[in-house]
Amino acid sequence: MTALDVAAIKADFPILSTTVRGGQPLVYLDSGATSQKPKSVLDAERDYYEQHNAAVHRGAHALAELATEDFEDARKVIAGFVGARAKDLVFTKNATESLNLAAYAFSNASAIATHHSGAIDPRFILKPGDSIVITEMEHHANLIPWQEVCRKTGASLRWISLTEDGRLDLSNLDELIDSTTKVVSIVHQSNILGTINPVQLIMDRTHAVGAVGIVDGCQSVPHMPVNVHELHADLFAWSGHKMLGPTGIGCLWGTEEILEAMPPFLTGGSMIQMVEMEKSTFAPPPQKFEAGTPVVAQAVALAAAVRYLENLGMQEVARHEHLLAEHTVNALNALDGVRIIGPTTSWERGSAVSFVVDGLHPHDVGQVLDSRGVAVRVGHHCAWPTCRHFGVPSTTRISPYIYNDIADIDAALEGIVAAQEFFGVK
Amino acid sequence: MTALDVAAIKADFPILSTTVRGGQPLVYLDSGATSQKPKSVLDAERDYYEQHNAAVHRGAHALAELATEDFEDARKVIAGFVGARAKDLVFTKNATESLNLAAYAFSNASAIATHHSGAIDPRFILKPGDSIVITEMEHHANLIPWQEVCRKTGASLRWISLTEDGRLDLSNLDELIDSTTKVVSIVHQSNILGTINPVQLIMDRTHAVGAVGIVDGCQSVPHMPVNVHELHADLFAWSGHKMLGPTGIGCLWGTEEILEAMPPFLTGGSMIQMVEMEKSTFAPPPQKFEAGTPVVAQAVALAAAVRYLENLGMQEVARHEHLLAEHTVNALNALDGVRIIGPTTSWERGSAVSFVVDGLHPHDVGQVLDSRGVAVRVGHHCAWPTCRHFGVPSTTRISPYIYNDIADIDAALEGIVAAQEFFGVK
Amino acid sequence: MDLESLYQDIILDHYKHPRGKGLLNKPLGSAFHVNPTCGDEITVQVNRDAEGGLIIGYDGQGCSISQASASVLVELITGESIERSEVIRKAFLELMHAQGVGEPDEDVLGDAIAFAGVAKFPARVKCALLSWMALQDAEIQAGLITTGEGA
Amino acid sequence: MDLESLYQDIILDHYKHPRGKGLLNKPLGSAFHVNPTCGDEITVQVNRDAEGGLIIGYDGQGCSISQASASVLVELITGESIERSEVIRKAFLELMHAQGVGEPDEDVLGDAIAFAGVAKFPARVKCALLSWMALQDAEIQAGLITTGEGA
Ligand SMILES: Cc1ncc(COP(=O)(O)O)c(C=O)c1O
Ligand SMILES: Cc1ncc(COP(=O)(O)O)c(C=O)c1O
Repeated sequence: MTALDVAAIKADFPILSTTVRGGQPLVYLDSGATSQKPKSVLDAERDYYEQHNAAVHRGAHALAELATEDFEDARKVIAGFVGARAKDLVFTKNATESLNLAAYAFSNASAIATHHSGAIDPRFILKPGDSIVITEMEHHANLIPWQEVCRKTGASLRWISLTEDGRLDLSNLDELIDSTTKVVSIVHQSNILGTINPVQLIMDRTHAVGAVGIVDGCQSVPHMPVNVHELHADLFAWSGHKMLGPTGIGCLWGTEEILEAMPPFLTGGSMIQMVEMEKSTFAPPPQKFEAGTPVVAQAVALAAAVRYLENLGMQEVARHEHLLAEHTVNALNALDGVRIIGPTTSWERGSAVSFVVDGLHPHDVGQVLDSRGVAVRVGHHCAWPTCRHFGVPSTTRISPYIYNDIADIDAALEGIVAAQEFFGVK
Repeated sequence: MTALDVAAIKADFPILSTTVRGGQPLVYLDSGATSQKPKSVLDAERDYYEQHNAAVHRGAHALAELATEDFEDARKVIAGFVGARAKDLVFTKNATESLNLAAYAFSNASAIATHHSGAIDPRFILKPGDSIVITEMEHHANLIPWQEVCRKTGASLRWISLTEDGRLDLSNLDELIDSTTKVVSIVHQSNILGTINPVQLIMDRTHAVGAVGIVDGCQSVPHMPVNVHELHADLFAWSGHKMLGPTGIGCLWGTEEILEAMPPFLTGGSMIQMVEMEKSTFAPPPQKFEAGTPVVAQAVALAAAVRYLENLGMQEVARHEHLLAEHTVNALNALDGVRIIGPTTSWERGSAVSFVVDGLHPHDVGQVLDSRGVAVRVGHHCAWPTCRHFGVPSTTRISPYIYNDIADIDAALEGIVAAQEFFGVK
Repeated sequence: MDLESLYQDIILDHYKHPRGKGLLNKPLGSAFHVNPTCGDEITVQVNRDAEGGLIIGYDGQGCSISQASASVLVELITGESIERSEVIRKAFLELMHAQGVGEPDEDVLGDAIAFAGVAKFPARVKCALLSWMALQDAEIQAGLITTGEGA
Repeated sequence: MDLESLYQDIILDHYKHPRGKGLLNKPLGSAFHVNPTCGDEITVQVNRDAEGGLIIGYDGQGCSISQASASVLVELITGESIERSEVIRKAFLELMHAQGVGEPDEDVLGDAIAFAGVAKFPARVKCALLSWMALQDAEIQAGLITTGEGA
């Protein structure tokens, strides 16, 4: 029934044939937190270190040339994956840094503007009375940086609220995003609710008021075909480790225009044009935003991850996940005493599904699943305000990926029933 | 003659038995830029991914426990390497981020203080009239972040100048570091000159005026025994990739007191205590400074690098490098038409030696060496103002490490003579 | 895995029938703690009775381990002297950091020895310690102990 | 490695005997470029003679490749029309990005075909292009071409 040959895929991931908790075969359903890595990704990283490793962009010797070529080829491959040009793709250490980079453009510009007039693009200068708009389903990575920008500039934070079934309440969008709005930053696919948001519509409203539009694509890029141009965003952030790539690499795509206009974030070597003790000028993007020795081996490995996904086909990946989502929501809906937090149908939602079990704490549900070898995530999933909105302290989340099949989901479902029985709430 | 068994060490580094430029055996003398990696480091990283990979700190399942344990054990090992406690060690992506983290403490505190009085430690609040003191031999990573702090706060930058033989001119130290000084940030060992600076003396003066003292240890930690407590610094930054570790990890050690007092830098998941839409509170250090999915596999690999170095013994490493430094400076001093930029004796200097050749541009020297398989760095080494100070646009730099022997240095020396001959300047 | 080694009957019993849950009228000290990974919360309060024995109040929400641990805490600490409560608290901390090795002292820990199995699950140790860390802060606030004592 | 394929005799000759080095009195346009990795600098200036042919001035410091390239540039561009100079500039750019494959057109590039070997060394391509990028900027500044043309 599924769009992917999951058995063949599983065989590419060494960790998926390990056992946990005294011999239980591992059923990994925590890919929303971080994905596992196929052999080809690990090989690419190791080959880089064993054959080409050197400082990139700075050296003129043979290895430095090879390393630089590997690094910039990786940039091309990864940018191409989201329909972008290499020169518009900035490497960071994770999506959190990407989003902070975006947020700091505003607080840095505002601070510089108080001491130096001119030279700073006014779009980035915030002051009391200005507003920043996010949603109530943001990951902390797209919430706290904006709280901090507000603390530093006096701007205020607004947010789009949620409907009962975990979608954005767009009824008052035009009031929320108004002439005071300088930034709108929203999640493409919610990591806790699974909701896929109408990003383009919100970005269009953003541009109608002249604000900068930012999208957090952490949970979309790994799971569906994404073309940055179709989203109408100015900046788009995501992480490598959730899409088969290594830890330690994140991405920020931006339009050429916005990347040119933004002040730098991290400063130091490799992002400069000229340096004197008194002042420096900066290289064009993406180098302007990549200070210091970059995440070279990680970029090479992430490019291998992209190749792995492209080989499967992102349309097929999305179709596979849609089938898993459908099975999961239907099965959870049918379970007594279980309530999905988020959309209860598979329409415009990803395969990550959060739920609560009557009378049971998520930690205890997760523990019972864990005792059966099933790894799920429990907690607020770094979206604490979203939990508050739904009146739950936390949830249990099943988040499958390309290497999971229906049997894996069923193992989790059986675990839920076993937890209800163990704690006598059934 | 040497303190290390270099032949045995070379065998641990797969890349060192490769060839470049059509069959030339590789002689890698660019470790000041980035070091090569032994098998044990690559194995550690791979093992982590194949056996334990999961989200750390957030999950409750078996893999998450193992991954968290690996990550926190790595922190202990790496902290221990510089005589520190795990809880005082922050992981970043590179030393550049570590130094930016330190610099942003000041610009962030200053910005917050303009909108919210109280709650911010006054040591971090900068205003016009305040001064920041660095040296004229800083890497751009410890220069531009402070230029940016000045742009944002109105503070001004001062620097300790250099003597003719590439040491710090401390004659006017007490005037440079005075009652206006809020931060002093200096390099422990210069990456371009090789000079080892009297850090403790400068830090003591720093504390005498009540300023915060920061040390850039990028070129000291890989090459000599370092105990952070002996330096009398408040903050100490270095990178993993220059000490046999992977790309994508940097370190920042701080005293408990200073880390507690500093505002956060990157914000998002995992660095929080409580989050509401309106406001958040933050976790204690080091988590406060580690937003988002951390550099887990990189930490595990860096811990393996530390174990490799500890196995050699850092005293032995330092002795080995001292012997190489002695050989290099003596030989370069003896070469006609060659001038060392930096100390011309091996006293208080590391093994990285910069030089210029009369009538030859460093790029051309480097190219001739490269054609012979010898990899050195040419350019301003991200210390452009230092080059300007010495009236050279750039230098050629030999920077050996544990896997280099005298024969490697001699291969470089022969290349210099060959370059002189090729270009007819001899 | 042996689920029963974690969820011992005593723990499940305390979870389902918490002892002494509820806040005090006029606490000497009160501390609110939260587990930042799951959002579990607890408030622990202290006061002293006429003889100087401790009175404990608490309220909160959380998983079976954190709730049972708070209930056991009340049972163990109520009526005890500061000195004795410190002995118990430290013994519990030690038990939680023992990773399941060694023999806990039932004379000191009473029902709390059931938590020995929890120590083998690092992610749950935080749950078990939540109320005990709050107790320490509440006692510091009440001036009964000083900061850092036995931390 | 074959050092001579990079450092062809023509290049070494231009390096040792640069043609037309020196700045103009009253340039129509002038551009200062720097290679941020090594600090090499060049200033390229343009003017036009009575017949509309280009006059080039330059000064700078740098490696053999960047200096020889500037010298070759002067030789090739001096006296040429804007249109012809654009043809030459684009041919040189193409040569530098060809990674050593293909046959450069000697009729267009003259001595500059000696730089074919440089294209095999990515780190040195920047050196060879330094003066040519500055030329483009100087011409833009002088209003002789518009931004982006042939970039
Ligand atoms: C002295 C010094 N400081 C800072 C840095 C920056 O380190 P990284 O590029 O790893 O951030 C380097 C290395 O390039 C260095 O040598
Ligand atoms: C929607 C979303 N945004 C941001 C993040 C942060 O990503 P990272 O931890 O890789 O920085 C995550 C993942 O944790 C996420 O799911």
